Amino acid sequence: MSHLTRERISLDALLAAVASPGCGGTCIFLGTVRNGPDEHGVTAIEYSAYEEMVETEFARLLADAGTRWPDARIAVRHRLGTIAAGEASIGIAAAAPHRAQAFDACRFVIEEVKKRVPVWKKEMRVDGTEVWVDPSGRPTAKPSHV
Amino acid sequence: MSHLTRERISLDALLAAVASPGCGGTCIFLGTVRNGPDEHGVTAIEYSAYEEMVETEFARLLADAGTRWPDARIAVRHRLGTIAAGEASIGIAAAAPHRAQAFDACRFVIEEVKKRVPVWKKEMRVDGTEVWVDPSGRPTAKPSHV
Amino acid sequence: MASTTAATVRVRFFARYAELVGRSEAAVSVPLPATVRDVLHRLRDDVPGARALPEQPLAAVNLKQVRLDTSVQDGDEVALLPPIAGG
Amino acid sequence: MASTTAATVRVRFFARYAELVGRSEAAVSVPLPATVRDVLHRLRDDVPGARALPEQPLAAVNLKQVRLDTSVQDGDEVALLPPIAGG
Repeated sequence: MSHLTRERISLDALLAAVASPGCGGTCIFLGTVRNGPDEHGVTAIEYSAYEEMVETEFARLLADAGTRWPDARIAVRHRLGTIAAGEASIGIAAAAPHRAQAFDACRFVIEEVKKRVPVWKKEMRVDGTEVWVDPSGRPTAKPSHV
Repeated sequence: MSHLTRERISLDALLAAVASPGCGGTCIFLGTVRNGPDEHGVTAIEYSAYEEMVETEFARLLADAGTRWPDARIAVRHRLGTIAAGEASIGIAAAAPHRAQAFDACRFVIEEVKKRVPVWKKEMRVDGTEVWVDPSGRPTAKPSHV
Repeated sequence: MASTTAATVRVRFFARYAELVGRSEAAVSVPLPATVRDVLHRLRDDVPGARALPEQPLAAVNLKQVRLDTSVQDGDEVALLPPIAGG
Repeated sequence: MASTTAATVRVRFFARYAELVGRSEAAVSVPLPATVRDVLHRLRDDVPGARALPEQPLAAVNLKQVRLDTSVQDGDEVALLPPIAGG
């Protein structure tokens, strides 16, 4: 099953994918498009990706997680396209026999995604500007449609 | 709003309670009734509580979390009564501007619940026995209905 | 003990302790000053089932966990808590 | 350079890099042996917009992140990746 979607992320589907009688703890992470006081009126973020590499990188990343937490069951879905503020861009569910494994595996996946999975985002702001987000610094403003 | 319920725990309600434009990361923990290879055929767990104290203890615990993570928004719901294997007994959602706060706040709440919140569980097993769970050791088997 | 004042506290039992004692609550009177430990001693005298409780259970007074040497007042609610197993 | 063999690689640009270069891919031929860095140099000569790319971008060969001194073969897909911002 693809790790990419252009639809809303379904928490129920993620949970169903990891549910197991032996798992007593499930940790879920949702990353949502933020428009807080530190943002500059973000109405949406346009997510794009190197899609073929995203799929292979997710497969490697989940294999790595499986080596570290053999009893954990993990599902991840990243959304692409234009995502409105408040909606989720990524959902990760990790179920495990005990909660520490579930938390650690879930945290591992999101941290690795931020490092390894080739996805990019462009903020759409109320003033009409569009800004590529560079997590290594603050996004650099740029006139619209350049 | 009460932190206790006898109905199924609604993830959507927990998420709605913590959603905020300034929060880009949400961590959810679900504790579910386990019936894995280490259990002895658990069909359900009966959860009971010192209900008045649970409410005050949750209020204290959330106040503690609010001191540590002032920007986090946290919701928690504990279910009581008979909960079938596979269903959730507790749901915690923590939303925060950044993911580290969300993970840490969510983890804090479940760890504190395990220490402070007066809830007890009795395993219902396929062989008809009922066993009070003592997390300080392994549950001690006891004949049914004693 | 030559005490002129007494306190009546409501003692509540939960989960396995309620099963052991055979009831979910009891009223206990103790001469003041008194601690939770004094309440426990009086309880064992007054309520036969209470002898099955552990020597040093977790206890709460008025919805807050306390040590057994915490003092009690008239009207307090003392709760005896089996090992917590929530979540 | 007196090389008898050449490699043609497909170079892909993403996100801001696609905007900078003004296209999303290019075919580049380099004499072998060659590294990703050689591909980048040739790209700057062949595709004017490519001069706007940073000197040392993140790169992937055949869907795997690599260092710029990694060698390339004929038919490889080289991708130039802006700072990753997923999640």
